[in-house]
Amino acid sequence: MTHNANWFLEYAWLVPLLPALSFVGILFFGKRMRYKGAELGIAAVSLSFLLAVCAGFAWIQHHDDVGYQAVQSSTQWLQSGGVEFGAGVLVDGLSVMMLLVVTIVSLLVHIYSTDYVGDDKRYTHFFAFLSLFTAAMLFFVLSDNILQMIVGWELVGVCSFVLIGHWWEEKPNSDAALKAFLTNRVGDVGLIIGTITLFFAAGGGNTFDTIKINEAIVQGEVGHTALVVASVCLMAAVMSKSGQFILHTWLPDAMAGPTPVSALIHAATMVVAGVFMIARLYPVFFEGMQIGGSSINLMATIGAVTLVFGGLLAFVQDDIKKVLAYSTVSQLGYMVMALGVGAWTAAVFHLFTHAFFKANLFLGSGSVAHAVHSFDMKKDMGGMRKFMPKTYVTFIIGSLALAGLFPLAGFWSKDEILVGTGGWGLFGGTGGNGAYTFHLLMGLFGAALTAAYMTRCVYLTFHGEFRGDRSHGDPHESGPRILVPLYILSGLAIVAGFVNLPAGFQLVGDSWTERFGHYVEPYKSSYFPAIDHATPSWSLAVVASVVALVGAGVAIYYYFVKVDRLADQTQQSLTELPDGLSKSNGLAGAGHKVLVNKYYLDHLYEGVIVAFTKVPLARAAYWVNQKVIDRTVDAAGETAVLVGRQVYDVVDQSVIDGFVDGSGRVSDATGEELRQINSGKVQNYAAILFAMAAVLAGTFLIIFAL
Amino acid sequence: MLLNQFLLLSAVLFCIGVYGVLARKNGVLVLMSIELILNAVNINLVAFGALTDNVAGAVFALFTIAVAAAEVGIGLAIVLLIYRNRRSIDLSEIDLMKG
Amino acid sequence: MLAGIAPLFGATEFVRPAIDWHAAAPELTLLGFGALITMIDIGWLERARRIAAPLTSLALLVTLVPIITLALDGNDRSMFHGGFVVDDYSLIMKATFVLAGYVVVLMSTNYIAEGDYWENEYYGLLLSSILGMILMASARDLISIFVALELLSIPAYMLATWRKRDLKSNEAGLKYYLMGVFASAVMLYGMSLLYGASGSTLLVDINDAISVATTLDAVVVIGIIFVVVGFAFKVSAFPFHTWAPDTYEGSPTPVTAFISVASKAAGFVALLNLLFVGFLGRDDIFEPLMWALAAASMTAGNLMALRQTNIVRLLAYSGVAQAGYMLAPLAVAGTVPDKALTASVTYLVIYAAMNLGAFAVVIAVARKTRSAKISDYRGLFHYAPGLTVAMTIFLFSLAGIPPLGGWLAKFRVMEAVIEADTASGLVLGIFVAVNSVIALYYYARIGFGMWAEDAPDGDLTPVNVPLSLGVALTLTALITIAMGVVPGDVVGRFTEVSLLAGG
Amino acid sequence: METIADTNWLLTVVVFAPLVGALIMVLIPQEDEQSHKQVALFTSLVTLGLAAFLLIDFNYGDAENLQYFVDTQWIEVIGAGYTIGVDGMSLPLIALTALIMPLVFVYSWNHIPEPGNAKAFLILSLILETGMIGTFVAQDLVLFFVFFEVVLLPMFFMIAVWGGENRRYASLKFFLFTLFGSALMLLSFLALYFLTEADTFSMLVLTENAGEGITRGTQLLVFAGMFLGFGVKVPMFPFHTWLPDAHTEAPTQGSVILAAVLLKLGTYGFIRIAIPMLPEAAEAWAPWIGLLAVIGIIYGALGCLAQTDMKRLIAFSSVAHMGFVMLGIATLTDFGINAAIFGMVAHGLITGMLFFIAGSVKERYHTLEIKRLGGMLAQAPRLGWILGFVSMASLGLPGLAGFWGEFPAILAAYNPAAGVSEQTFRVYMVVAAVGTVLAAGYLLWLLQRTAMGEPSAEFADDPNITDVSTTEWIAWAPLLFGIVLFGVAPGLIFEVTDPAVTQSLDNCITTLTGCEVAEAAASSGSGGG
Repeated sequence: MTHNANWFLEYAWLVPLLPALSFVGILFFGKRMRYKGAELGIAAVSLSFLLAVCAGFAWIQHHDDVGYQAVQSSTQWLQSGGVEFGAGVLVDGLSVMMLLVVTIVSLLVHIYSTDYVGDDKRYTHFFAFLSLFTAAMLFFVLSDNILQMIVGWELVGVCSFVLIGHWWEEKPNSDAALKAFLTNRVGDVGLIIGTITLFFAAGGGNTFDTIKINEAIVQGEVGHTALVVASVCLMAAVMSKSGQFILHTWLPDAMAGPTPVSALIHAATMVVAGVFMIARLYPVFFEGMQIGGSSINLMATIGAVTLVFGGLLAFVQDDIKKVLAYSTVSQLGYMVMALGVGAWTAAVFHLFTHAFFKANLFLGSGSVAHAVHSFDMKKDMGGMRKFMPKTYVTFIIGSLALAGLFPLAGFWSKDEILVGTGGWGLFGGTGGNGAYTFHLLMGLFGAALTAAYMTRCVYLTFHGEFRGDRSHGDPHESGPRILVPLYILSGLAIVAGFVNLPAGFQLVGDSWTERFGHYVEPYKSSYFPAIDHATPSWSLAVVASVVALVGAGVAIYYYFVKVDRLADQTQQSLTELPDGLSKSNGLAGAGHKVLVNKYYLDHLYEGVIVAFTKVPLARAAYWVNQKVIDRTVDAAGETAVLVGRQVYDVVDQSVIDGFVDGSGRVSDATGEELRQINSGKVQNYAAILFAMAAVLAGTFLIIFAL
Repeated sequence: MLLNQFLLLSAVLFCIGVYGVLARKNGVLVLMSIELILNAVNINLVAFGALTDNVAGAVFALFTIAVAAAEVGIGLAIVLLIYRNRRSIDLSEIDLMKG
Repeated sequence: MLAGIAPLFGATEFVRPAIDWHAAAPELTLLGFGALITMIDIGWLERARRIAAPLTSLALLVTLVPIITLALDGNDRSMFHGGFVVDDYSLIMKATFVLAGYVVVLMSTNYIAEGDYWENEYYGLLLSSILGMILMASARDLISIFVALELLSIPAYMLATWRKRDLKSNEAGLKYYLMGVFASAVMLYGMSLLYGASGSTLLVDINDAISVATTLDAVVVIGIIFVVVGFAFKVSAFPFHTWAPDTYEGSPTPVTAFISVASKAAGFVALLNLLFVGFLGRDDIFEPLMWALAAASMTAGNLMALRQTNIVRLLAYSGVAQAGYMLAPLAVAGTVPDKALTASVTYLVIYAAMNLGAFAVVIAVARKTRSAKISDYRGLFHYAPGLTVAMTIFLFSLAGIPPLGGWLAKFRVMEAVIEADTASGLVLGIFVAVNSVIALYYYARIGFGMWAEDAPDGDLTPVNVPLSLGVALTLTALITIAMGVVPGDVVGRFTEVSLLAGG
Repeated sequence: METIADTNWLLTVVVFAPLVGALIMVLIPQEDEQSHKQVALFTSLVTLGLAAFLLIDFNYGDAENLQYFVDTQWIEVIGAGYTIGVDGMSLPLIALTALIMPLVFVYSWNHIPEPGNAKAFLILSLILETGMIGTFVAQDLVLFFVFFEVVLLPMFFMIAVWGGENRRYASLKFFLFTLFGSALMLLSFLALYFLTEADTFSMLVLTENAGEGITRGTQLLVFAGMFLGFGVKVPMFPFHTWLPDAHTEAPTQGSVILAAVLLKLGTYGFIRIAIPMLPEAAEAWAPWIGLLAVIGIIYGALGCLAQTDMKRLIAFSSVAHMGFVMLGIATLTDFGINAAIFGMVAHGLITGMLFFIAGSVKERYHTLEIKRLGGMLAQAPRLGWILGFVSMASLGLPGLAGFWGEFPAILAAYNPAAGVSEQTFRVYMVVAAVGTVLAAGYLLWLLQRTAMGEPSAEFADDPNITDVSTTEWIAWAPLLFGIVLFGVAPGLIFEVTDPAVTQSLDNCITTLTGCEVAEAAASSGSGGG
């Protein structure tokens, strides 16, 4: 680095500014440009990426020089009630890491999209919003105060809304967009209230500054009740944004958007905003959820439930993107669980690696879908290995990384999470912030699930015979603008894990271990809680790998051996074994014959694992998901509309308006009655006159004279 | 001489007049009833004037008499007009306008 | 009886009372012109037709001169032991009557000339009625009040019956006449009782006498009530308003305007004189009485107006409600006499302008439609935008919408009743507030019809507005607006009045 | 009071310039529509120019004090003065009014609603402008009242003459409701006049006095009168029913003015008059105002969900949005009231814009029935996107103006003024936050039904359905720009309002704590002018 290192840290706000300018530029001039605006977006994001890389090096240098001291530069934004609200950037390891992740994935997605949505009628518009999203996400991660975070948080939500609804002609797409936005809005209630609570409770009151708030909490100046309220409320926001059980239902629906969007927004970046927020405001949660002292807390439990639930759901999807979506839900569950058990670095590290391999998988699925014009694995795919070998390789790498197999990126980060639970006390793994054994078990189960469903996905997509429509010729491999990003991402999926080799990893020197944690975790800085780090454990790593392999193995056996063989026998491209319990048709009968004649393992698999896991558990989970949780969301909406109707019809139109109109009618009627006085007969008039005079005289006489 | 006698006479006249105004259908009779009321007033005025040894009452009465004459003149003219146009002076039939 | 009177005649040498000619100049001027017109009528008969209206206008304008000189002079004057008083209050009321009369003449000019009516007598009678009114403004004595009342009423009876062959006009006159005479008879009876209780016809003396509770309380109570009833008839307060809609409907419209404005104002002037000079000591009687009349008038008037289909009848009922507003300050006259008087006078002056204006529009529109149905006002905006704007100004001024004059009037009324700081005052204030809203409904409905609906039969021929009527409209509209926008200069200087007790 | 002597005339000119234009137009014959449009636009532009000069010339360092202060006698007999001045609280609203009107006239260039007659329509609009600006500068209760009411008539006719099918009912309802409120308000003003020792209508003096010498019970009553008067105008639940009717029936321009400026008269009254003059009563009423405000938020949103008519939906959304403004006011904190003023401006820009869009939709589709619309993004993409953008702004998206009205109001509710129940307001806070979800619900639902999807068969090939026209662009661009500008740089407004709000509340608090600092208050409270 020849530049003054701090320049890149202090001017980090340029990183979001460039894509923001690109958004404006594309919006107003995009259509008139040669490449319809895409070039502007790519140029801006490339520059941002370069700046982010420079900022990364600058941070390392800065960190080496002065230790973990965040660089904050802010200015006054507004002033109200005598309180000044700042706006600025907070650059530390966490935000620099996010800058890198966002810009690189965004850049690759930009490039990928030039091909993928190349003939879309709203091409320019698509790039404009990609730029805006990138800007908003970068703005979000650089925020030095929560108010600004809210702004970024909502802006990425809007971009998500617009991009999910990119093909708004179809009602399901716009429905999905609405659902995503509204579900997030529900979480935002928590965000707003949590933020406000922190505003008044922390930092001596009246500040949104994250560092000040964190410092105040670390120093124990903030009341516990306020922190409980704040952390629970913010957790609601996290649940909606990061797709945690039970607010996750929007995320699979969000797959209605174009695939690059799914890769960028709904896998790599936006959905981890919740995770990022927990990481950023970790003291709030650490104290509020009492992560340090207990072995069960809301956050860890939500994470654990989500990771298993998401994994189960991924089993029963036919749409390749939905598999990946539920997989994302599951992986986000890992991250939240990690944060919940106090394994901060593990969570952030998993966020880092997941971004690459999940983006890789999504883009890979897009590449396949681009070829067959469908996402349905069962109907329109199968045997794609033959048509798209390059995509196949990248997809396999991504799958292995996701499954957590050594030595790919997922292995390292997932292993750290499992270690971080502190539940592995048996063979030397120690420490952490408590013995979260339940969470460890859930994590292991999730690992097996992950390997299994990815095996299924790979088989259905790439193996067997092609089941799609061949009338337009065979599918063919995608072009370079799709493949190059896939290569880069799969490369990253391989190597990303090496940046944080566990401490005590004997194959390399100590100076190569825990680099990521060293530079990213604000450990021992003034605004970070005192957490305990767990010690890595060889035994756990081995066990986890075995579990994953078993999961994969079972699925491989089922699909690659049994289904494949049956397919050969029946000369059909099968997607699963016919139901062994049913003999009502020929195919089922054949399947049954195969089944009863095979190994004990069959029985184990059929009878125990498949019968127990896949069929009842996954299907039950799916049933709950679709019929209960999803219905709840829909029903909430429908109820609101219904209540609205009722309120409007009954209260507004009948009661209030009725009262108003009624008083009018009463006045009218009274007027009509009073008119009878004027009978037209002059002597009646005279009688009234005299009678009233007499009545008045009489009354007053009684009052005064008597 | 008791004041009360005059006042009572006046009150009785007043009441008769009011009754006439309210009850008679014939326009002319109504006019005459009004004259009765006015005369009740005159009796009052003169009686009070005498009682308090004050000329104003009598003067007032004179004015009343003069004005009453004018009033009745107009009244008769109107009744006559109505008779010409309607061939009737039954007040209870005159209700073209009401409400 | 005679024995009592005779010594008076014998004992005292008749001394001609000192006459302040300047003070009596307005009345004398008007009297002179009235006599002149009558003479010309007698002498020239039909030939006098052409000059009758201009001459009457001239008469009224000339009458303004002494009123102005008296105002400039500024001294309060008093004659006949206080029976005739010239003070700033009486001057502003006289000016109002004369100007109102002038506007009525402007409104009548073409109406009377084009209808087959007697003209010379019409103007003669109009002048004598106005003479009665300006006399009323100065009257501080039961006798002069009575005489003034009859002087202004009797010509009005005849004017109401002016369309001789029209049954409605006959009926209007008859009803007006019978009710008027009956009411004044009742009032006279009350006056006689008051005279009996106090031994004087001078209002100041009456006040002195009745302020002290005596054994004659019952007589005083009945006296006050009967007198008030007589004038409640005149101002058409509920429930003594019954004649008003019928008479308004049947009379020639300019006469209606005259009755509804000038005659009503005269009734108020008499009431003010009586209450503030004669009965002020007995606010325990008249305050509740006025409260009841005010509340009943505004509420009932407004409610009855809601269902009217004839604009003149509607204005009649709105007039009942307006009378209620004007009576409202009198309900606190004992507590805050100055404020109450000012409020009433302000209201009267502004009411005169806006109500006359409204009738001017009615006359103008009737020139085309030959009807006074509210439904005939639909779509007026499309063929007579000027008239529509004028009517809008008048109606919403009547409703009390700023910045039109009516709001100031209502404001002052509210001010007075609230300043009294009594519960009853406050409740009356709320009555005024609520009633303003009810009233708005029917005013706005006309406004809506004029502006927003289509003309019946799509007849869009414009209305021909003669010059004099146009002048009347412009004059009243300008005054109405000016009273609301810059009342400081128009009203403030004149209505901050005190009522001279006389003597 | 020291004054900036040179430019004191400025405010008077700003107020009455539109009226001068209207008078000139009276003289131009009705047939010459083009001249009318030109004169009206020119007049409003002059006013805007003057307002812009005001914005530049305004001494921001002294925003808490009245500037351009004029105090002369007006109606001596009732003690009413022609007292005008502008401080940080009113400046943004004056600017908003001056901005909206030219846009309305631009829009009117080829959108004179049925049954035509540009002359009358434009004259009424100009009178409206005078009334609205006048209300914001008036510093005398009577003057305030008069301007407040001047607005009524033109609006009534705008709805009555140029309105939709049911205009008669709507216009009368609007008129009666507002008049009812203002009649009671007038009673309260009078009561203030007589109950304070000063016997004055001067807002400055009454604000300084801050209800001193009035018993608590009376204060509560007087406040209730104002509450009704201003509350009807806002409109607060349950006095809101005139609003949807008025909006639905009013012509586009009328709706825009109504939403953008007229509703603010009520909330402005609360912060300028009701609260500073009767702080003790305000404190007692605050929980009830807050309650009605949050009911309004939820109720308005539910009402929106039940609507089938686009314009009516937008109208109901006003009830909800003004609920946020009122919630901010009810907290009686500087945060809250700042938020309220911001919310007023933001709502003016956003909802004004929404009504413009509704007008254009009506013009193209001849219906606003949500069911029948659809696919606007396909047929008129710019119009559709603008609708989407403004919907986002309306639902309080951070980064756009709407957010800064909502969020700080919710924030303020966490910690209301001393003496106001914290628990109660925290509940309100949560309810209001839930209201934001509903807001997103109905707006996105509207967006989905009207803009997304395929155009319905009925309109698929309708040549009438064109994209945004030039006049529309000219009329809308400033609003759209304002929505972004204030969303990105909210400080522009907060910094102007903050000093004035803080001072006005300081004065209340001083009075509440019973400090006898009349002298100090007199010198600081009435400074500037």
